Amino acid sequence: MPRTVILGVIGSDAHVVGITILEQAFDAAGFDVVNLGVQTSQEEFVEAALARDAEAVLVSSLYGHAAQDCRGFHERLAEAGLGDLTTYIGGNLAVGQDDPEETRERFEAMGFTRVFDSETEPEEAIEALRVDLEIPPTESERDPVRART
Amino acid sequence: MPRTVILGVIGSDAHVVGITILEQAFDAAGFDVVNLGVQTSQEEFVEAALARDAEAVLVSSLYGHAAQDCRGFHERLAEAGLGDLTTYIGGNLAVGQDDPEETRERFEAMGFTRVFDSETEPEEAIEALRVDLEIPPTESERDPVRART
Amino acid sequence: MVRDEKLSESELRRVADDLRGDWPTAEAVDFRESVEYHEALPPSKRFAEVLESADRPLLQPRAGVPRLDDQVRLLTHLLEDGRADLLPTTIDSYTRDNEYAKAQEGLEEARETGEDTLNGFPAVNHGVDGCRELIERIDGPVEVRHGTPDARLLAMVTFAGGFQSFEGGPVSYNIPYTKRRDLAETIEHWQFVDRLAGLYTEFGVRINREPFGPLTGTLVPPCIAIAVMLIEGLLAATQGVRSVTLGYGQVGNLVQDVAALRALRALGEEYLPDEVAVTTVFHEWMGGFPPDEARANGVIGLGGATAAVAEPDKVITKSPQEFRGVPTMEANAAGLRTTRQLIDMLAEQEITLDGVDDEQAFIERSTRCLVDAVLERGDGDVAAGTVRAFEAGALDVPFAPSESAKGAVLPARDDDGRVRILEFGDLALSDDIRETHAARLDERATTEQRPCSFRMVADDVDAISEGRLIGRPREGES
Amino acid sequence: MVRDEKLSESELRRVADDLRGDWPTAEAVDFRESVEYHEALPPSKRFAEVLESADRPLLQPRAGVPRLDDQVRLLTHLLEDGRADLLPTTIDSYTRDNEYAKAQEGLEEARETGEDTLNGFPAVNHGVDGCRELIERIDGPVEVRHGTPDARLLAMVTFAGGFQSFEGGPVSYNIPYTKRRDLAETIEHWQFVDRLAGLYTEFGVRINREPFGPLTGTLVPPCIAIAVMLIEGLLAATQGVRSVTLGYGQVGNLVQDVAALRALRALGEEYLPDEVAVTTVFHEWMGGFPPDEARANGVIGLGGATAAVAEPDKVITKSPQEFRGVPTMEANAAGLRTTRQLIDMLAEQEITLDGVDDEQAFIERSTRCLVDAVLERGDGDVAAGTVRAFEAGALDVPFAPSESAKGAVLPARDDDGRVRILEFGDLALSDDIRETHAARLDERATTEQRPCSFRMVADDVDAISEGRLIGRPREGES
Ligand code: B12
Ligand code: B12
Repeated sequence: MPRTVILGVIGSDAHVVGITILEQAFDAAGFDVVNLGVQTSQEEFVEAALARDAEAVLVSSLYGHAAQDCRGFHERLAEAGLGDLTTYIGGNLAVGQDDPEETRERFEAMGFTRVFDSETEPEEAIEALRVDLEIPPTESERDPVRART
Repeated sequence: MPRTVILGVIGSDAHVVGITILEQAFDAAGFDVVNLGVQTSQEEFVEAALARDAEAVLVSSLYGHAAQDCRGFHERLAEAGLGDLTTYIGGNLAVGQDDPEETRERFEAMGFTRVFDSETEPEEAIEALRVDLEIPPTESERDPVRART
Repeated sequence: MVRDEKLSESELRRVADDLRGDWPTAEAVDFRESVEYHEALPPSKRFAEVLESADRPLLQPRAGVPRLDDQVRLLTHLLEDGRADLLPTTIDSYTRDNEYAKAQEGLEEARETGEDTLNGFPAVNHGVDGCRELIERIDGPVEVRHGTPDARLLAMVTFAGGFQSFEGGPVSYNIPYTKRRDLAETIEHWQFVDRLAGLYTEFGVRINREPFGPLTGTLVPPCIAIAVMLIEGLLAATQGVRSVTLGYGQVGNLVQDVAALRALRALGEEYLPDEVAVTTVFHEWMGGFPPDEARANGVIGLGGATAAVAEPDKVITKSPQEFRGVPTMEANAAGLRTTRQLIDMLAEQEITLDGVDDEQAFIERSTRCLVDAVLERGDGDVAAGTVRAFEAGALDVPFAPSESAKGAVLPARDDDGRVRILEFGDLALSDDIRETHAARLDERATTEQRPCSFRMVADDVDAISEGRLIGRPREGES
Repeated sequence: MVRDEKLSESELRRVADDLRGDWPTAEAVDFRESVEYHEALPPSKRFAEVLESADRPLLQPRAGVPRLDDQVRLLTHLLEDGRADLLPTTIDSYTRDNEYAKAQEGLEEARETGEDTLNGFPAVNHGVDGCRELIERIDGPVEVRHGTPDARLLAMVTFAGGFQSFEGGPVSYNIPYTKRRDLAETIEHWQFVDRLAGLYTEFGVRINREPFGPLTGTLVPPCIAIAVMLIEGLLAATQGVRSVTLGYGQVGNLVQDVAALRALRALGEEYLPDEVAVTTVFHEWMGGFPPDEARANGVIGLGGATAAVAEPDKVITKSPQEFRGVPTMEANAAGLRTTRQLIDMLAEQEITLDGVDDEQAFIERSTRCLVDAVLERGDGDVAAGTVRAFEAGALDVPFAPSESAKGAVLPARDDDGRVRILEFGDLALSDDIRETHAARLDERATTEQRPCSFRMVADDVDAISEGRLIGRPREGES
């Protein structure tokens, strides 16, 4: 049975190309992907996760306002009884030439299970999700997940 | 009466383009230029300065070995009774991406009156020479000498 | 249905009055006084004049930070160290969403923490005085660059604030930039912006308007981009705009890029009324960049070389830090200088490329198909026709996040690296044109021994960031 | 008078034995054992094979530091982070002068202070074992790059040390690199080097030889560079060399550079015996660089673009730090990646430039004039002819520091930026060719409203470092 994951770009961010590629990759890897598209609010993520009984929420943000857009997101998930959900965030998460390590720590502190930068290959996220959702590996996997994530 | 200056590239350095441009510029500015060419030894500089009763010696070095090539040069000049001569050195004076300030200090400590980097326009050197040899400025001058030299 | 008609002055005034309530700084906007303010600006700050009288491609970066002093410092650096000819002020994303309160929050946070918590300059929040201070402290022409579907208040404030150039348009700042904005409404909003620019123009202040050519920046077929440019140019002209800069984003194939820029200029001059001064702008590669500054410099180098051959009036440069995030001002200036060096080394060389004329003819033919389809659907009215054409997918943009576009078009590169169309959806291209696209892509499929598919498109999307132009299958794949 | 004849083995042995006294490390050189050593090297380290079997332009940087461990670190970095295809080991200037004692002093100082007190790797001082350690620790083919007029001992040590490629030649490493070396003697010295390479070749170790194409790097007219390449290729072939890479340094005019590289390849294949595998190498701009890394990247970008169009077998890259001094390894790797990105983005595009064929024909005609003059003066013997041609100025190199060349030729750019000849001296070019040069330069003089003079040449020498190609008079000058 395919596992359901919610995918979307948060806030007023309209960068759609990344999630288009991710959707296709997760789909090809056998997941049931619900793509909410760009400019998705926190509420929409929570509603979709509830409605579709999702096991993971994948948040994308490219334009630099991720921190402001994600404020209170995990509290909202917890209120909806989704406190245990696996949550990933990826993209260009800060404005400017940030220190990737600091950025990762900041978003982990906000509650995200894993934090990915914009160099992430879809395969890395897929492999991470297999680990986190305890899905047995299939032949289709290619790159091992990076050590640091 | 034109003032005589000796020009040459020291050591085994063969970079000739810079002194070709300098020769032409000094000549146009009214100096009597004795161009010794590339791969000129310390002895040859001293001999030419003596023989031509020069007022300044202009040493060029591009290839990075200037420090080794100039070791003892000012001592040799002093021995020949040319201790008061105005001496300039210019070009790429160290190997690698050096700190220009440090390089300048090093060569000043070796006895050079002025030290020029490879961004030097010929006009800057001409103007400096006018100051050091107390030559009244003519209309032909263009750029004022840089403050730091 | 929205129509391509000139807004009356009373309508303009009514809307302007309505907008005044949206944010406190709007109160300070006074048209007459602003015209006088513009008249007093020195020639070096008159955007349209500087651009239209240039005898070589002018360079302009993108740049915007939240705080005023920082923005002055940034633009001064780009002017002095980058030798930019034209300057930008890039607006933050909240302002683009008309979320002035959020922008205010970000601005205050920026002021407190000293960090750039916004991805641009919130001009509405800075208000007329803030904008004027910026204009006064910068010795060059400055343009507002943004991505705002409803930019009416932004235009009111920034025009009053002394800016003489304004990027965007109802299609180019809707379709690639937002999800749920209604296209007809966006056209109305931009009619206001254009009418306001037109009014300034009538009062002697020629505001330059620049439709955003690159659209989604990702493998946009030239005919689509140019069709949108013509539509927005026509809409602007109707409202009295007399200085229009049509844009195009580099696709990376030298011949196709040169051909597209020539087609853009030729069709722009043909379609737009004679009283409009048409200029062109070339955007260095707008898609995903390599995650490596050295390789990014290679991409910028190709952009500069292309600009040198095509000779647009303006070039929007990228920085080597494009991949990672908003660049430092040093990196931004570096992108300018790398581009300048290439253009100036190539400028005086006569470079004539084989195949440009054919490709240009093909692009022009395709663009005419699209624009004709728009006009037909609007019974001659470009505004109504645009709405209907997008509804029907007769006009469409690849990777469009907007619900106002079908988003059915899929582009892919052919064996020569030119961007062609793989999936047309209902795009209004004639059969013979479609066949040409299909034939070129079949050649590639044969070369690669794999079918044309989304895999190919995805590979093309990543190709430049991975160091090549065409997304060939990697070893072991097919 | 020196003649283009194959050195006998006994003569080779005699000279080799003489040279053994020059520096202690020479003792360890053993030809037979060295052949075995080479035979055991993996295919990835066989320079000629890697180069000749490549299906795209291979990239190679310049790099040399005094200490062995540092050199390994440097080359490893260029391989891994720069993705260099071929590696260099650049030799220091004292070694080039056969001043092994001074090089030793520098090496020891480097070891003590940790600073790079030499501008290259003193291979003779490191000896056979040192060289072999280097070859073993580097996973790629490595070439000796230097500038040594008398490179006999260097060749003995480095060939025995496992290097399979050796840059230079009697003209190209004399005329631009030194003042007082006698050309006839230098030819004899290089006959030794080539014969040694030829002997290795006969024993199955195909040593690649690469005449240095850029000469003085400063506005060298293509016909002069190519004539020297053909001469050195012929001399090497006589001694049994079977892998020759002919070089050319970018002048910055795209059409002229592409034409020159094509002429180089065509004439190389025509003039050199069939049994010689001819490849070509393109050097990114060898003259003065801009004192700014961003603008330097523009120069490198144009180099990469030119290489992509001309498709030489190999490209020698520059770094953005070229102006200031020997680059850091990071900057060196950056130059490689910028070049790679440009080449790979352009590689699959069909780019055909107008005017290349005409320029190529002109270059070929001019080159034939020069080579014919050489052969005539030598009564068919290229060695004797070269000496006489240089003596007479029938062959000459601009900005040559060497007393063996007249140095009477002065180049300048024409209105299109192509390098032409302003002063011919006694250069053996026919009248009609001279007239073409003169006519092109007259056009420029007219454009600039100033006479052709050394001022023009000096302006051209500075032009690229100042951000342009042609040294147009600055405001207020003429
Ligand atoms: C194309 C593009 C645009 C297009 C977008 C079209 C569209 N609707 O999609 C246009 C031109 C419209 C645009 C607009 C803007 N952009 Co933009 N854009 C880009 C650009 C050049 C490429 C993005 C892209 O498509 N990459 C290709 C895809 C495949 O990669 P990706 O998006 O990175 O996604 C991959 C990974 O990041 C990762 N990933 C992403 N999300 C997630 C989530 C999870 C859970 C995981 C595991 C992985 C993951 O996997 C993806 C697939 O491989 C980037 C810079 C770059 N990367 O080169 C700038 C960039 C993202 N944009 C930027 C900005 C600021 C903007 C604007 C605000 C305009 C401006 N100020 O200049 C507006 C924003 C408008 C809005 N409301 O969103 C900045 C962000 C700055 C920052 N964070 O510091 C960037 C980095 C450029 C820059 N250097 O300034 N942009
Ligand atoms: C052309 C060139 C060559 C040509 C020279 C041809 C010739 N015979 O002249 C060739 C290819 C042969 C060559 C060889 C070598 N070169 Co070379 N070369 C250059 C290059 C690219 C340009 C030099 C030039 O002609 N500039 C144009 C002229 C007009 O400017 P200029 O020489 O700088 O001179 C001006 C100023 O410096 C100043 N100036 C100079 N001297 C003086 C003196 C005084 C008193 C004053 C006031 C001013 C002044 O005024 C001059 C006129 O404006 C430079 C890098 C660069 N600058 O871009 C490297 C460079 C100088 N070369 C270098 C090296 C190392 C070499 C070699 C050792 C080879 C190698 N390892 O790669 C050999 C040396 C051979 C030898 N024995 O000398 C290095 C020096 C490294 C360092 N210092 O750290 C440089 C910096 C390249 C680099 N980044 O590695 N080179």
